[in-house]
Amino acid sequence: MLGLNQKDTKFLLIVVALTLLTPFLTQPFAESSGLAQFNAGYPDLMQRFAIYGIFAIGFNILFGLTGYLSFGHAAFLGVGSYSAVWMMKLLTTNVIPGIILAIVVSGLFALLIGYVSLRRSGIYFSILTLALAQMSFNLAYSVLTPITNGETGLQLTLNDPRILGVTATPDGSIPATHLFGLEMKSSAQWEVFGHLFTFNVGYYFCAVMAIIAFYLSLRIFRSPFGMMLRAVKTNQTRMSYTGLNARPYTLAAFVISGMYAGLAGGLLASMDPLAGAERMQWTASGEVVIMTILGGAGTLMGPVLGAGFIKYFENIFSKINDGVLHGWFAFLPDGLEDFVVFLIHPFVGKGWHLTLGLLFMLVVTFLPGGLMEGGNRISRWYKNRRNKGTDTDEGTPHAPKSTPHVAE
Amino acid sequence: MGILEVKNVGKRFGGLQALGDVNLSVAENTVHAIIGPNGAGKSTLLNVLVGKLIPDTGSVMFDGQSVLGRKPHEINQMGISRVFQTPEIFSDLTVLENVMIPCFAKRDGAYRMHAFETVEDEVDIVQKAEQMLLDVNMQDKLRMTASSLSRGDKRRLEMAMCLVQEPRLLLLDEPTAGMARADTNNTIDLLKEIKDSRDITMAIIEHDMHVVFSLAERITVLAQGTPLVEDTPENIKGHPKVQEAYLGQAHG
Amino acid sequence: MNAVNTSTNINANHAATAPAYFSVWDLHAYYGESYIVQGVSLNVHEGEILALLGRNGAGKTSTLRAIARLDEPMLTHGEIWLDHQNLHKMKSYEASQAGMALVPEDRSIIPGLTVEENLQLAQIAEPVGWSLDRIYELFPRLGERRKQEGVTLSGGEQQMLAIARALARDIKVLLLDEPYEGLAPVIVDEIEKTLNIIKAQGITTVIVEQNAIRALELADRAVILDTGQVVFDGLAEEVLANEELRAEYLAI
Amino acid sequence: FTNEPTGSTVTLGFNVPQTGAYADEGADELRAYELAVEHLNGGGDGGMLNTFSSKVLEGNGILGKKVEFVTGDTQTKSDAARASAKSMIEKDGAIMITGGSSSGVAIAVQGLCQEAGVIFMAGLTHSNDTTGKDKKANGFRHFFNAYMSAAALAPVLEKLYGSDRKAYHLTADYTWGWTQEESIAAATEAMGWETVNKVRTPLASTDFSSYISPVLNSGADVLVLNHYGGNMVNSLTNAVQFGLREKQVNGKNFEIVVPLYSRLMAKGAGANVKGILGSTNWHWSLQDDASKAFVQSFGTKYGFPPSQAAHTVYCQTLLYADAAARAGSFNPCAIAEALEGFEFDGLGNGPTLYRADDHQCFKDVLVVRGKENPENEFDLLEVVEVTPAAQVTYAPDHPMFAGGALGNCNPGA
Amino acid sequence: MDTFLLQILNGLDKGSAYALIALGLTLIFGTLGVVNFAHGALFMIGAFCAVTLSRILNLSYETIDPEKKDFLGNPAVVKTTYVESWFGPEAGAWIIDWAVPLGILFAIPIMLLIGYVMERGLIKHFYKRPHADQILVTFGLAIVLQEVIKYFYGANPIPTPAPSAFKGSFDFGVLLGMDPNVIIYPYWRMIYFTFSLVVIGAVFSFLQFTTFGMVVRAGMADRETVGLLGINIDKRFTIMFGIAAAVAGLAGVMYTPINSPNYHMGMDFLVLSFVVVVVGGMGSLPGAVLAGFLLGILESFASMNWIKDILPGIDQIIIYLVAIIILLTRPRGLMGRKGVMEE
Ligand SMILES: Nc1ncnc2c1ncn2[C@@H]1O[C@H](COP(=O)(O)OP(=O)(O)OP(=O)(O)O)[C@@H](O)[C@H]1O
Ligand SMILES: Nc1ncnc2c1ncn2[C@@H]1O[C@H](COP(=O)(O)OP(=O)(O)OP(=O)(O)O)[C@@H](O)[C@H]1O
Ligand SMILES: [Mg+2]
Ligand SMILES: [Mg+2]
Repeated sequence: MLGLNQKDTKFLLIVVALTLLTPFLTQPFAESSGLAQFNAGYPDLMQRFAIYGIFAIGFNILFGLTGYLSFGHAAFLGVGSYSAVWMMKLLTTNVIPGIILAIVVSGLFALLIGYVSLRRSGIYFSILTLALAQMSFNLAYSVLTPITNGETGLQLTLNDPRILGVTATPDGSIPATHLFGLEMKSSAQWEVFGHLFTFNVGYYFCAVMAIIAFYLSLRIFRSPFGMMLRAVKTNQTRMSYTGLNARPYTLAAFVISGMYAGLAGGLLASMDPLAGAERMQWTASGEVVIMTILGGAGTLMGPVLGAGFIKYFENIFSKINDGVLHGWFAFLPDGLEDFVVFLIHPFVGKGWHLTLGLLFMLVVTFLPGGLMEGGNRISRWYKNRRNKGTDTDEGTPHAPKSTPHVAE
Repeated sequence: MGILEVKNVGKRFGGLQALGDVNLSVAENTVHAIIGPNGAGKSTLLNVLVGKLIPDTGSVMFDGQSVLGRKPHEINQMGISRVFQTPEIFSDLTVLENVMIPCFAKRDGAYRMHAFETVEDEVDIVQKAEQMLLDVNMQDKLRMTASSLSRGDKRRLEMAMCLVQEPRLLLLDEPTAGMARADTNNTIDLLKEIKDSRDITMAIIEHDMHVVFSLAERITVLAQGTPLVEDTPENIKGHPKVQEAYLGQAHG
Repeated sequence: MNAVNTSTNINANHAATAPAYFSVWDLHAYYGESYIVQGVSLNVHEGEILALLGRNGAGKTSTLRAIARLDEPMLTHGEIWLDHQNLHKMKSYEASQAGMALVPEDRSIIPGLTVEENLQLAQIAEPVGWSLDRIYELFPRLGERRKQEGVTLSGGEQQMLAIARALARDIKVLLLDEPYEGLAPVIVDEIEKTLNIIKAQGITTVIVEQNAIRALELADRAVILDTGQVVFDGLAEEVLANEELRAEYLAI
Repeated sequence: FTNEPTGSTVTLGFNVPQTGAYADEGADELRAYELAVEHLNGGGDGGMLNTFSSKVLEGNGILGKKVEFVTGDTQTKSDAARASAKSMIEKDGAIMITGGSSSGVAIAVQGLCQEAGVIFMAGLTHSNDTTGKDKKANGFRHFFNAYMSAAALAPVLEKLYGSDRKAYHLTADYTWGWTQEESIAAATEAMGWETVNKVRTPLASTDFSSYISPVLNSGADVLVLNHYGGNMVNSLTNAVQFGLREKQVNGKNFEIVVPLYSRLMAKGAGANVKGILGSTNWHWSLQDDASKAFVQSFGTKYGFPPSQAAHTVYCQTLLYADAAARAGSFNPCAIAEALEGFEFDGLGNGPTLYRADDHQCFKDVLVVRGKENPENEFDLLEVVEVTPAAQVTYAPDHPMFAGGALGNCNPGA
Repeated sequence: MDTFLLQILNGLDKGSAYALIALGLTLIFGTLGVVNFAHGALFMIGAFCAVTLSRILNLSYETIDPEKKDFLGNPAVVKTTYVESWFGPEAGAWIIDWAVPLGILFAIPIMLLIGYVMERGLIKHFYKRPHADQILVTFGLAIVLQEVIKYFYGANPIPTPAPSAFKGSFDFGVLLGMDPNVIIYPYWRMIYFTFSLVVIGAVFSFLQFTTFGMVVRAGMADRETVGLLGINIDKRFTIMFGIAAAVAGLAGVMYTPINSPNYHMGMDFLVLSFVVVVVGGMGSLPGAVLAGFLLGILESFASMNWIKDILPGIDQIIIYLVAIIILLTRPRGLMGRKGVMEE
């Protein structure tokens, strides 16, 4: 189906199901329970899962396949956001023109930056992209303020022309972003068994985009083009003596991933019409690198998982304050309660960075292939356990595994 | 007029004249061996031919066109493929993929991208690659990752990658080094068969005289960057200078 | 001794003979999940040369690497004794200090260092062997190129450097992985002479070589491997004499 | 309207920097918020509830509903701050958002609250734009702004340093820095000072030596540092390091001015602040009843005096609660109406007005100076002058604030 | 002319900070092949060693003085430091005043220990892993170190002044026969510059005039072979890491009087120092030092008013701009070696 083989079709269908069911999956705890704090099924975060998932998928096309580690990808996200917001200021708050412009502009920008930085490889390439992106950030923050509105970020105002839309709604506010009239912020809620599920237009719009993005990247991974990109990663010398010019391939991958970033930026602006310069800073570029590695670079699902993981932490763990902790452990005797809260306190709320840092270290140390590897290990373990009963040692080596007298 | 004409090529590395004044003409559809002591400049000469090095002096013509100043991939597209002294393969890819890539390069040129077909859809390319691997006796290793091959297999794989492109000029830098005798013999047979079945010119560097004498129609002996003699295998064998500088007593 | 088919037989033999100067007993080693060395045993007397033969992929390199205590393949079972020291519990640098030297198949010349620095590097850890002067005497070519970066040497020169580097240490056993590969016949002669000099010093040598005839002519004894197991262990002449054996495992 | 509280509780969202350079200010803001919530719910000693001129709050929460709160991390990034605020609104049902410690964040979150239909009570934001060109009907600011700093400082500067001075500005190169520079330059020029140079410094700078070293040779005899946070600490430290304070130029002592001071920053600059003038919104050493009551209850609870950020956000919480109580509703529009033009006293800084035109608060502004001989580790600034509100008030259409429109209040869905 | 001279002075000083951090970074990055995102954190930890020492020296016992009042009006607590009570007020005050220089002695063992623990406990597992994994794990570590410092010391900068003997600045202009105040330069910055030259010199001679440097370079290129030559490369790598950590730490200690240390100062320097190392060329120590000074001086030039008037915002981007130009014109930076981190 859709030019995919059976296994990939199944894979895609699973992804589609997961994406569409996100409002349920992220809301596992009843509203009244203390664990409701861990629910993530509200529109903004779900949108972010999808959007940063797109960003990471795109980044992975470059990094996972070609091995070129760009440290400036956030620049394309930022450019995408600025383009989209400008479209909403000048033309209409319908999100489609904004998103199209975001993809186009960031694609062109990526073409420019890629053309320059792909002249080098390895760390030299990384630093070139970093430098170009940091320049963009610094300029956006100060000198380019007329275009970017500097520190504050570019916002819609009541004075924007919006020639195809309205400058202001009848009740005097800024029109909301919409898809042909369907407002991004409108949601339906469904309460059942104490669980509150929110179905948000914006989220489903992002989700559809994410599925398309995922599908395209699946096709790229399975295509001859994808194979060539992997070849670039392993041996550029052989590549050129085989009659292939690596530059156009890497440049194409760079531009594609830049356009993914632009789409993500455009979507961010469509969900929340603001474009801030921080979106282009090196820390933001570093974030997508980390999402990808954390999830598993070069795998299809990994980057999406990594993106979800980090956004979840940023939004959920940072909100757990001492009050919440006391709420959880109220059942303990007072002294003990205080002690437990005291122990956990440094790791949540304002200490969420600490937990995040520790998790980075743990994941990468013990799961060299990222979260995906964790998943694979679990499924292998599960399969092994199921197989135990039926057929014995299939595929296990017959030889002695280890003997006591060989140390280390 | 040979298909490959090397004229007055010289190359210095710092104080070392790696290639002195090399003149070489390889006739079309022949196997031309280049032998010589270690460090004579044989690999350097190949590096010049494939665009890895730019010579200080001289010219290199392939089929009437100059190769100097062209990028390696352009030279390959002209019809020159090379097997390296230490195997250059795509070590993270499978054996089959390793062979498919040159097929694509041959069919589609330097940068036609197929982003929206699947690899499996390219039936003819898959078939061609599989056939090639069958020819080099690696049909049972199609799905292995190239990095886990033994060294001999890596060499065979690299040769398959070059052969599948059906180059007009095949440059082989010690193709059988480290190969077991049985495989060396297979390789000789394979190269012979290819030579007989299609139009191909080969330049081969080899220290294994058994291989050289079974394949070569002409031999150039290179020593200290300059051709010592160029002649038929029979004459070379008996040439006293060659014996002294290269072959040693065993082959005397 | 005749061709044997199972490793248990060899173990029995091992128990019967006196512990040799250098002995390897029932080695098992893995690359990740793949089981490559499947119970190899060797016994070499002091000053003897042992030829370790077999097809491509038979596991010769892996066996040498396991003996040299490199991380890959991982040794999971077996004992290695050299002059009453047990190497199997050591790391590679400790094994080297105990007198074990490996000349790897890719020669492993260290990039970024000159020829001389490559040699000096070998003389940092105790025990130090030949002086640089003595080495340059044996390999004048290296003396000429002492300031050149090691990796830019030609293949043959690199092989010499790798052997020279081993001699720069005071070694008891030398493991050579395909030392003749890529060398001009004259040089092969020379290296052969060197190996004889080394032998005269009382250094024990294990040589892996595809050029089986030459290796067998040099060696005292021979071991043939197939798929990670010993299929023959005996005198070198025996192999040369035994047509069947040669045809089956060596194709010569 | 958005997030109308239906149960017995009402949730407020405290959105402060918990990571990044302003984390300590954020932490102090959180302490003040918790104290305010405690007081609103009838706990503690009541703090400024006792001195506040409006008496509708009874210590039983707001409109009888117990006050609960959620917290979030702005990371001092507009993006993250908006995400955090959104999660409070969408996930936790917060009816009001407050906090922040930079103008960029305040403006971004204010815009969000306007669109989402909740009230925003700004925390620490000093840029003119917050209630100038970026003002919003749903947003209110208790903090003073750059214009007011300048208006308060100028007379003191004239008194102490004379009217014949040459000033050299170093300005952080972003919107807040620019408005501050514009305000100070205008105010000092008006009293006769000459502006020798205005130099923009990159926000990311940590070492200002190359900007400071040319100052002495420029003919200027006053250096104005339009920097905040880490920038201010570093540039001031560098300036003192270069020995600027000991120099004589044009026959006068060379002086340094830091228009916006905060005690936490002064602490970071250490002994370098001694004798240096600036302005601040509030200081714990003020001796009016309200300030004393606040310092008392904060100090008793936490063991050290509150910062100006803590004071501001405490007031903001009380003012919001009071407005809801007076309006008798949580509807943002009703609350906005109750706050617009509201005059009150008893929250420190003397009689205060929340102006309807731009939602800016007008109250006394403090001119302070780094103390030469601190008595304890908190005693870093001394109040030189309390500039009355009238002197810092400007017309709503003042050019420095022109450009934006308040719009209509948005009660949301 | 005088402004140029002044900016060169400023640039040398900035450059010495860059060079010193980049030096430590490139020791790890260019020789051990590990992309260490925690290097900035080591610099920060060094600075906090000075802070900690000054806190320790300021440890005091409390007495209640009924005469004085604290901010709540209660009787004030008066603190007297132990140092002062042990060594007498004068000597005690001198010791406290000299906390930063003393911090060097304090920091060396601590930084070596941290380097040791970090390498043995974490980094050694990552020598063979891809650079991306190294980035993730060291970035995680950097965050953790940073947060731990924040937990104990807060987020605000902590003033850590130089000894009062080094307060004030020196007037170079007068020395050169110019008017007073034209070219002044703080004493401490001069000390910092000298100090960095000494450290750079020491590291260079250690690597150049001992075989240690060669072994480490060889070990980075091919660990396996170096092991085959009987050398315990792990031990050398650990030492190397310790040295790099100590260099970073000392740079941090000495930097504290220039800018008050805070918990994120390491991150602020991190990106810049990577740029410096790469512009200098991977694997080249002289390159890193050269690039450090070059970028420092160019940054200072870019902050001059007339240049900013012509090119607004140039000082915001100068370092990146120069980096791009250098990397595009010289493929491996100023002095990079071929093949190092190019894949
Ligand atoms: N990049 C380089 N820099 C310096 N010298 C070089 C470089 N490449 C090759 N050389 C030198 O040039 C000479 C010729 O080398 P080349 O590799 O061509 O020899 P070869 O004939 O292929 O030898 P072999 O049969 O041993 O492979 C050698 O002495 C070698 O050291
Ligand atoms: N790194 C590796 N990972 C997995 N398998 C490996 C690896 N290296 C070698 N092998 C496998 O181990 C087997 C033995 O390889 P080895 O290199 O020891 O053979 P060899 O006898 O030295 O062959 P050759 O003569 O070709 O050098 C081969 O089948 C090879 O595919
Ligand atoms: Mg060669
Ligand atoms: Mg081998």
